[in-house]
Amino acid sequence: MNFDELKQVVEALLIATPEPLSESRFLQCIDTEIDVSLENIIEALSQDYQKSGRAFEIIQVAGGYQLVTKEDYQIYIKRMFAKSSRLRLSQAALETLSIIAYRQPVTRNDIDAIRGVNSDSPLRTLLERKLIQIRGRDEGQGRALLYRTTVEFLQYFGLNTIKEMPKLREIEELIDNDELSFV
Amino acid sequence: MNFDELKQVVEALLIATPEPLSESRFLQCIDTEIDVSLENIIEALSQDYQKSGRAFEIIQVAGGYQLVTKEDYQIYIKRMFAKSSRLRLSQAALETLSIIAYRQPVTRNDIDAIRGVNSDSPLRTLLERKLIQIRGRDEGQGRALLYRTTVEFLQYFGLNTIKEMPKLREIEELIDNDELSFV
Amino acid sequence: MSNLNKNMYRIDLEMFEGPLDLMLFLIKKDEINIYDIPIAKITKDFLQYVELAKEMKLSKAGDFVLMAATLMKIKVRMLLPVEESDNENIEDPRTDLVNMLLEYKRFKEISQELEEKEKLQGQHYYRIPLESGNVDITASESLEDVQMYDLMVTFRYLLQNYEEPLSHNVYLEKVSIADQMIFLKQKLMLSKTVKFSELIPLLQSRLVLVITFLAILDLVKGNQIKIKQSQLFDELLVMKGEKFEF
Repeated sequence: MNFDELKQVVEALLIATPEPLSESRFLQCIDTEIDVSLENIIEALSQDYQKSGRAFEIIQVAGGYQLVTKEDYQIYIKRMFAKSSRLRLSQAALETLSIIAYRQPVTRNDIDAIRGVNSDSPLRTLLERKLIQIRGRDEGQGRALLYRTTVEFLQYFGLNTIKEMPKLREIEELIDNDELSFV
Repeated sequence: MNFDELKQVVEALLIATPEPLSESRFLQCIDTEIDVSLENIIEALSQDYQKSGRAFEIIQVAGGYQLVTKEDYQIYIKRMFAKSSRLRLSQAALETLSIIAYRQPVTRNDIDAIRGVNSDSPLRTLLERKLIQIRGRDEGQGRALLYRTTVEFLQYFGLNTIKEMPKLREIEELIDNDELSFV
Repeated sequence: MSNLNKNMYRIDLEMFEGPLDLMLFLIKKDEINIYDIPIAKITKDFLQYVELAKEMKLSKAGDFVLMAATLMKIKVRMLLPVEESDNENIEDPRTDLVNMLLEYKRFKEISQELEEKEKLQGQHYYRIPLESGNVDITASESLEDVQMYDLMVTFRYLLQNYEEPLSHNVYLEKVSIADQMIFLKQKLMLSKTVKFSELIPLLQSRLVLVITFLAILDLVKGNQIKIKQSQLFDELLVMKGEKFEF
């Protein structure tokens, strides 16, 4: 396969995939030796799209590449989805998700303890939206169910890996420079 | 909006929706008077795609237009879906799998009784996917075959043993917490 | 509580995620040093909100009451005399509370950053491919990603609609129209629309297929279900009707 053919295959895969296309999955699909990386092909495609003024672009997310519409068109697409428009997450769901992202795998009790309130309802929302998953049980007594984030979580927030999460501030930092102004 | 801008909007809409884009839905999205038809815009886009050798094309289906990959790339896309890390099951297969997971070892008759329908076809699918296996026979008369989940099942759901499956009580806690608190 | 006070605290309590959130608000409002929280004052302030929460019958009221109890316990312990000799080893009774507040605050900050990311990423729409594109992937498959939660919810649904048989090993071969009406309704409880073509492989025999079809006609007549077809020879879609009952 020459470079142009490879570009077309990658494009077809991007159009057809509901999940990010990673280098390894791409190599499984073409099933032959090539001397360019997926990154090179993606770069070339991105340039094509830019030059020809396409309404979409390729982003790097959740360890792979995905095709998304450019932000300029969100107003039109929103109207198309008017009735089933995407609901933003509640404050409770965002707090719960932050804790799971950093403490995973984590039990419901641990989440409740940090939030100071019962988290059943946000947990249910997050499970239904597939942003978190139930993964095994705690070793400790009680053997509580453990929660983790999913690939959809990374996609939803545009993160490439969990390491791209905003940094959790050290407690000392919280005290030193804070809008809370602990006089 | 000039013609080029309209083309981009249509392209963005086609990328974002899996359902056919109809003339009426398109007009709702742009929310302004225009003097070209969707058909004209689609034609122009199709020509663009053909000229620039894109791996996708626009097809006309019941009630509108859809963006699909060209047939030439079927083989790669098939491989991609085969290697998908996600488990996609029909409702019937999901129901059958949930019964086996919770009631194992279980006979086909028991599964049918709970589902209220014959489960041959989903059982076959689950066997093919190696999520379930046939092991042993029922003690009772009839000595029916017994179905169980497999090691692959445990791996996919991140369980060490089948005992780690969430208990019914834990499900209720999560799902009906609000209602239960009234009792 | 006096009317004046009520007005002072007319802040929607729902806007606080919980007692820790409210505590952080009070600390910020009064520019309190978090390492030297004036427990008596903050307990008093906090209790006024709790009273309001009780009046409003908030679901979170219990969590607020619990925190109030903790505050009062700390207050009492701060009043107890400390023995001179133990002075160095004695922990400030507020330490646990301070740590909880700081820990919660760390995650609250993160959740605000996540909210920003959500907004940003929400401007882009992912390409959502057709179920299987124009690629021939085993048609009956590929619905949605299945996770443990789906298994749990599905099993629970099934059990709710199923009565355990009292005696075992009795299997009637007969299928009645009434049975198939229940079967159809069960399907509609699980998904909004059901394709008729998806039902066919679930039916054991041609006889059952005919009976199921009669059940559909019966339910349509009673307005319990609706049938839609976008055009001739297109997929038959079954969905709940106006008088759907289960």
